Amino acid sequence: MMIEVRDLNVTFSSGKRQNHVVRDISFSVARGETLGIVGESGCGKSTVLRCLSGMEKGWSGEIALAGRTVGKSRSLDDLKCAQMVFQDPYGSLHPRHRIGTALAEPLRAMGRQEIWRTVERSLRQVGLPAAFANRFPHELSGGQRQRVAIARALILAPPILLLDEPTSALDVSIQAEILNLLADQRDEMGLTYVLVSHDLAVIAHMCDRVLIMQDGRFVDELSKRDLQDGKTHDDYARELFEATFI
Amino acid sequence: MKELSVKELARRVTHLAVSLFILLCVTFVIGRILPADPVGAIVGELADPTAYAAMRQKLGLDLPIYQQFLIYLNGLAHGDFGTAVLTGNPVSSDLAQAFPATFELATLAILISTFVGVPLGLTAALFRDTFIDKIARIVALVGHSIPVFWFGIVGLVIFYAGLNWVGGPGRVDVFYEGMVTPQTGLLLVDSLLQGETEIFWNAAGHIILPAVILAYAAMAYITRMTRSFTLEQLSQDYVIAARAKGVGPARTVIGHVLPNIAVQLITILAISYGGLLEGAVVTEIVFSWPGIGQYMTNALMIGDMNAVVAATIIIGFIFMFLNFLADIAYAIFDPRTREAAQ
Amino acid sequence: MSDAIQTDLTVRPPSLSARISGSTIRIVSRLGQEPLGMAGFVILAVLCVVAILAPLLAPYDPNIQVLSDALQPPSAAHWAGTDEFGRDILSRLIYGTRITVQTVLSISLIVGPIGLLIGVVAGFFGGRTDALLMRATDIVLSFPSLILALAFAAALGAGLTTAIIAISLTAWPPIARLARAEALVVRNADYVAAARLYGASPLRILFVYIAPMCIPSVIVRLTLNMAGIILTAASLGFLGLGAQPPAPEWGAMISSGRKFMLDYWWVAVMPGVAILITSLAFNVAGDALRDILDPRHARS
Amino acid sequence: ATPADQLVIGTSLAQVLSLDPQQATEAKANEIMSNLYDRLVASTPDGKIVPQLAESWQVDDKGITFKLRDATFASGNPVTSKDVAYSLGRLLKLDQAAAANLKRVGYTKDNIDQLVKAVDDKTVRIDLSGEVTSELLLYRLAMVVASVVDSVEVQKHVANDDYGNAWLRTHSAGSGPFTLNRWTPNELVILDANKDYVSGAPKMRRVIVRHVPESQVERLMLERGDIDIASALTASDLATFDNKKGFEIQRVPTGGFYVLSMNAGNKYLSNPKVREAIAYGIDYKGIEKTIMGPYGRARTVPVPENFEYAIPSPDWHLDVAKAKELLAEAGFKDGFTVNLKTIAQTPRIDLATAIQASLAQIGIKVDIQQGNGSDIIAAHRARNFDLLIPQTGSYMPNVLGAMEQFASNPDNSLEANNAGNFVWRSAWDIPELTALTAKASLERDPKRRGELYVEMQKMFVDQKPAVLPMFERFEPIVLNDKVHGYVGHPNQTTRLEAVTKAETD
Amino acid sequence: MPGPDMKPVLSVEDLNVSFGRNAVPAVSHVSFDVGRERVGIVGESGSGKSTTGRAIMRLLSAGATVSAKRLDVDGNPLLSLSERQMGKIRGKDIALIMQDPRYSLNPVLTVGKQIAEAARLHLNLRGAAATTAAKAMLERVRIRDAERVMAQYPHQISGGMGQRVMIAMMLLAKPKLVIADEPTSALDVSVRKDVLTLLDELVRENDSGLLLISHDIRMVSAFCERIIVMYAGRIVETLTRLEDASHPYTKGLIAAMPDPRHPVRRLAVLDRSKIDLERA
Ligand SMILES: Nc1ncnc2c1ncn2[C@@H]1O[C@H](COP(=O)(O)OP(=O)(O)OP(=O)(O)O)[C@@H](O)[C@H]1O
Ligand SMILES: Nc1ncnc2c1ncn2[C@@H]1O[C@H](COP(=O)(O)OP(=O)(O)OP(=O)(O)O)[C@@H](O)[C@H]1O
Ligand SMILES: [Mg+2]
Ligand SMILES: [Mg+2]
Ligand code: NI
Repeated sequence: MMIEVRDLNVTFSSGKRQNHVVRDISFSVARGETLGIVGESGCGKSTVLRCLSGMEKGWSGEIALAGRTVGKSRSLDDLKCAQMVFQDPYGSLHPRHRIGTALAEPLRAMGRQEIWRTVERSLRQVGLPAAFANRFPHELSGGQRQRVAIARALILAPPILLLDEPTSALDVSIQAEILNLLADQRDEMGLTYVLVSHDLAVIAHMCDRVLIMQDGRFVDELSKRDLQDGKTHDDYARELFEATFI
Repeated sequence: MKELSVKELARRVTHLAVSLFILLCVTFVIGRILPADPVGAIVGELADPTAYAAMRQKLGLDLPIYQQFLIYLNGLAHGDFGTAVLTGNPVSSDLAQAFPATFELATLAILISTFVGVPLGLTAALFRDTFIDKIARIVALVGHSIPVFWFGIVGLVIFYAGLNWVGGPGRVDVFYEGMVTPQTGLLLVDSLLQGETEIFWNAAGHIILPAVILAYAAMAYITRMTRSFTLEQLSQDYVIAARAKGVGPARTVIGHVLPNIAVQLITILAISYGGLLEGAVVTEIVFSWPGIGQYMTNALMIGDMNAVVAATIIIGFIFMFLNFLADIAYAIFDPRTREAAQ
Repeated sequence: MSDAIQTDLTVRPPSLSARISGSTIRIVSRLGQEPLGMAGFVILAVLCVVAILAPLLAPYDPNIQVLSDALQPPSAAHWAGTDEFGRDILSRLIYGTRITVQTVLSISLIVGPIGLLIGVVAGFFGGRTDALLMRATDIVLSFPSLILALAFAAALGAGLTTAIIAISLTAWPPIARLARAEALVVRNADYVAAARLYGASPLRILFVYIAPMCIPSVIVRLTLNMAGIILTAASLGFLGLGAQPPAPEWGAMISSGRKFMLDYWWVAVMPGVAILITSLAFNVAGDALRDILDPRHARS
Repeated sequence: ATPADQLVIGTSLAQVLSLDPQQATEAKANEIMSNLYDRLVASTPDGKIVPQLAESWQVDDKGITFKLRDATFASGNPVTSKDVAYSLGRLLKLDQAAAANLKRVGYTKDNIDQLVKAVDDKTVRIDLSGEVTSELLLYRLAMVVASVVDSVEVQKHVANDDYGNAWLRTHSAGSGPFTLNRWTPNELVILDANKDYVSGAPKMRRVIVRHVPESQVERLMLERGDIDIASALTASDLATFDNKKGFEIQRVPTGGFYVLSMNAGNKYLSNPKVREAIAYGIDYKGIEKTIMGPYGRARTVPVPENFEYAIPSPDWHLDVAKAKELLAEAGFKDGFTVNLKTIAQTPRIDLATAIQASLAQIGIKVDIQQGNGSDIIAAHRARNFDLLIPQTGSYMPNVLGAMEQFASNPDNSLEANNAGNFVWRSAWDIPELTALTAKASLERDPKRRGELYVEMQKMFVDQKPAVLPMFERFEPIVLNDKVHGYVGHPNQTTRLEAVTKAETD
Repeated sequence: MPGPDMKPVLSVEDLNVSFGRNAVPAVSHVSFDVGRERVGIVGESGSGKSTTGRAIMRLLSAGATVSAKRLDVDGNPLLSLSERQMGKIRGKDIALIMQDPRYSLNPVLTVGKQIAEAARLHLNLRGAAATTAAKAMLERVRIRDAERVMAQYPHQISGGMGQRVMIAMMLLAKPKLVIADEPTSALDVSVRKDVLTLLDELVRENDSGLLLISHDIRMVSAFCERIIVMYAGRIVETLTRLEDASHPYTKGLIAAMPDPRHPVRRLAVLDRSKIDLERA
């Protein structure tokens, strides 16, 4: 198993009111598998991803990535296991760093050599010309930016990629390009994905298995087959399903 | 998010107290290590060393600084700010006299600059990049770029010496000097309270020019901040929605934008007000205005540290208190933060 | 993708000069659309040139006193008239640009980095650090600034350096607050989260990611503050605590000129006009810079 | 406009720290106090001693016996010899700068009670200390410090053995023509007429002294008629009232000087040649014309020209070549750098700037350090300066009164710490001149004394003074024509009881 | 119910919009009519959909240049109206529903006040009457407990409710034309349908025209009688059924959408160069 999560709980305590956002979640993802998580806004999807990536410190439970149990603060090696792609391509690149710098940063942080060659290669990998290294993010379109973000996540060659609504800020036509790119990379490098989205169509297209989340819990699990057949086991999942395909 | 609960309030009050205490320490230390020499000022230039030493001892300046500080704190705990070298009076009574003069002036000034500056800023934003905007901006900038003392003297030449529209320097004509017994210390208020309308109008004639000049200097900041806040709001969706609903431009600005920037404006006004209270020194000198700025400057000149420390603390307190009020205004006026409190 | 992939181009870290020229070109081209802002920058540039070339431009020695020529009105010989010591006001103004430029530069160089550092550290680390730094900021902010300046002048002896230190001491808190507010926003940005994920150290995040985002608004704010700083320096001059005679500091010139305002208007008006133009230029340039550098304003 | 029965004076009150006559020495305070208190004797503006509280006095070898006239204090208490003795005792026992003038001639807090005696209610006997002649003593008794205070009233307000000082600073207890109604520091002083004044109630119901720190503003107020008398105007503002209809300028001499103090402890300035070079490096005439105006007259001997026995000024004038030559002779051909400290006030700051410019021509680079009053005074007292511009005053119109503080320094050692002595502060060691001065002050024979006076001045000049008088100091004031009977007094003891105001002129 | 009305509510002919001085036009040569029907505009981001909508409202920023042969709402030539007259028409004859209720409602005014303002402006109601009208309208958009909601601030209500409030506010004066610019894209999937149905219902009830702007071609096709497809500021085709799509852009758009019922390994990608070629 590439990812194993057991009894994950997250509680935000803001003031008097405690906010139990993720409740007793357990799941696992096999190597090469793509797991989708859907649910309405605020149900805790991103929080789960943030726990996996290590951005969220306030969780309890057990998380193992690529076979090693990880704690709340991650070592550089832990970080290398999983990288993340964010929703907003406009916010995930530093506006004053050139693309080349943005891609070189992870390599520098990890103390790698041959930085610029790697940068060049990874730009090609996501279908961008090497000359883009000298551009600023604002000189790129949204889709191109998301490519750069994916390149940056992949440049450290992590086995796991966490995708938080990677296409919801993009047009359908661009979305198709990005989804294709993601699928290609997965197949080429044998990556494991966890994809969060509220767009069931995207999830269904990409994922082998879908978890449906409501109020911090998983209420349903659907296989690719189920999705094609429109089969659900839970009322909420049914509702969601119908709303998507009006 | 800022919340306004009792606990939060208590926390803020302690913060205020701690800040004030640190301010006190810093001022005291600065005051005591200054080379300015209050002893020389008291005993006079020709005094001989024994008289000098005796006075030094009398003022307690021969003690180590920490002892002086403890003595000072002890006095403070009993509500005693010490005695001012400058006047021989308790500092507190001096301040009680000087502060209202500044307070009256600064308050009038902030009122004027608010009632001119905010509408000007709103108008400038509404007619962005038009002639009106440019004029508003230059008018405000000129106030910001010309020294107050220059304006003060030119103002006196024109409106006092030339046109005789306003009273001269000082708070009131000499004829009326001492005819109002201070109650609040605010001459405008006291004269009204005592039914001396003649004095009221005379005092109003005296205060209007310095107040307008101070207000003009402060207006630049208020206008430009109002303009920039408004512009920021004007690009918001809710403004477009309001316009789509059929709300006219003026109404949009007054009814929709103004409530949104009110809290930010309050902060700006609080800062400006604090600045006016402390920064009126030069105006006070030009207009012979017996306020706290002049008092403090004179005290500093002769090294009268009791007076300086006390005045600094008062001003620091007001400044912090205004900020504190502005923060509370956030909690009270902004529904988003008010919600968080419940 | 429509762009052809150019294989022969190797990726190299962009050189510093290329970066600087790149952004300069961008700023200048944007400025072209703002004539007023452009005018501001031109005036400031002229100011710098005048400061550098002062000895060549000034018709007289700024400190030579010709007591018999005191208080002459503007004329062909003295374009801006003479002051009470018979010194040529124009020459003094020209040399005064040096002091102004020096004051403004040194204050910016002190206040900018200090304010930026304190603000960014407070905003980024948050918690206790934030509370502590912001408390300190509040205290300094609530300190009557002119008084602090006076106290410093009294302690260190009056002079330009003292005035600069004193003004700097009271001028950083607003910058720090601004930088902090900015840092608070930036630290939650996705690119900072990403940087954490690939293991960038907190210091690196602070200096490479967060600080650069705060610099434009700090610069803008500094430019806008310049007018105020020139005036504060003038006020210190009014109280005799600014530059010492015979330095042709504009504020000191105005404040000694005020003694003759009623009869010899040019003595105070000439430096006044110089201050006015300079601070207008700073303000206008600052506004333009804001529109260019600050995305929140550019959006509208 | 000002009310017809009130006199309004505009001036700067920034230096007024006390209105206790046995404490305050500041000029503006003196002007005020001299109207609140009477003294045994007074001096007229032209320097004669006239009776005030004493109706007559008898001089003998050992001292003076005064006969008091029937007067009452504003409180209603009669003025008695006890009050006189108390006041003089109080002066020396408080031991502030005000006491300096009497201490210098041998009156101390220890011997004052023996030397001043109340013979009966209306008779006071003051014995000579042995260091002063009776004539000079009378001048000292005419000073404000010798004001007679109401001992009964003052003793009511004694706290912590302060001789009522804390109270008297802000109140009045005198028998003068006015009483203190209110003093708000840096705002105004209000004096009310004392209706029961022994020589009749003053003409003005009230005198208001208003603090107007800005000269230009004060000038506007005077032009508009919102003040009747303006003092502390700048030279250029004064000039605008020259021959202006409706106004009159009075140029009141003070007997004092604007002085360039040089620290003889400085390695350059200890050299008399250097001091002489500096004396040749100042453009007295130019400065007089453009900066001092009515405030000063070039004069390099510390005795006003019109005094009896005054010698003409030496030939010091701006002579760059000569000054450079002197510097070269002293071994400082390439010049040197010194600081110049001064209070940031006109005309002294302008004076400093002008001196800086002309000394630069002879190769001396001067750094001006301006400061507020107290730090400059402190630096002066601590000998912590190279050059400094103080100003002096005088209390009696003769050579000794003018020159005393320039010509006496009994012990120049640092340990003596005689910071009250003007010459000591400049570390200028002048034993012969000091002895000569002491001798002159004890000489009773007027002719012989006159010779000594001339000798003193010559010796002063010969020694290339480290306390270089530059300009005789005047206090010019401008009066509205309506004001009559105001005669400015050289020793800041201008009395206002006879001042009247007339609508028509 | 649909069907060609004699008089179109909105009639646009040759609408051109450009920003700045010499920028490429954001909208060029756009012509269409809207009767008392539902018309959708689709297209990718930046294709000029919102600009078209706002140009009709005359709500574009001062920097925009708008020109048209005709821009009539209910026979009123909008472009020749003064700003004052335009103010009377906005909200009364034409309404605009914006994308995100979180930003398009004034955060510091209560919901009730904001709706009542519309009543005051267009129904000439004062005080309590305006409040009553607002409450009635809130009930019509099926908000329970309208009284309570009226006193709440926008941040205190959910996105779906916010959008209903927006609809209530805008439809209060029964405008003849409703422009809805992505009315549901900020909302959760589960409430999208409700909001859309409600909007549809009210528009039918008022017998108004609806111009629905969205990038979701499927959603639009489910709701609208006609679909206008925009690309780079131009109308590339007008459809009544998705299946009729003939333009490569439209077809590309449809193909690019993942459809779980018909899974594909790779999604079809728009070939822009070909479209641009075709356009030229
Ligand atoms: N740092 C935080 N502090 C307090 N509460 C938080 C924090 N981050 C998230 N939450 C709360 O946790 C809940 C789940 O948030 P999360 O971002 O995981 O939702 P989501 O499913 O990703 O929603 P969306 O689809 O809108 O992205 C929300 O109610 C949110 O308000
Ligand atoms: N205020 C403006 N100033 C300059 N250009 C603008 C402005 N508003 C829109 N544009 C430009 O006009 C074009 C059309 O924009 P518009 O917002 O109408 O697109 P849209 O179809 O609504 O896109 P989306 O689906 O992203 O909302 C875009 O290229 C945009 O950059
Ligand atoms: Mg999320
Ligand atoms: Mg849009
Ligand atoms: Ni491309």
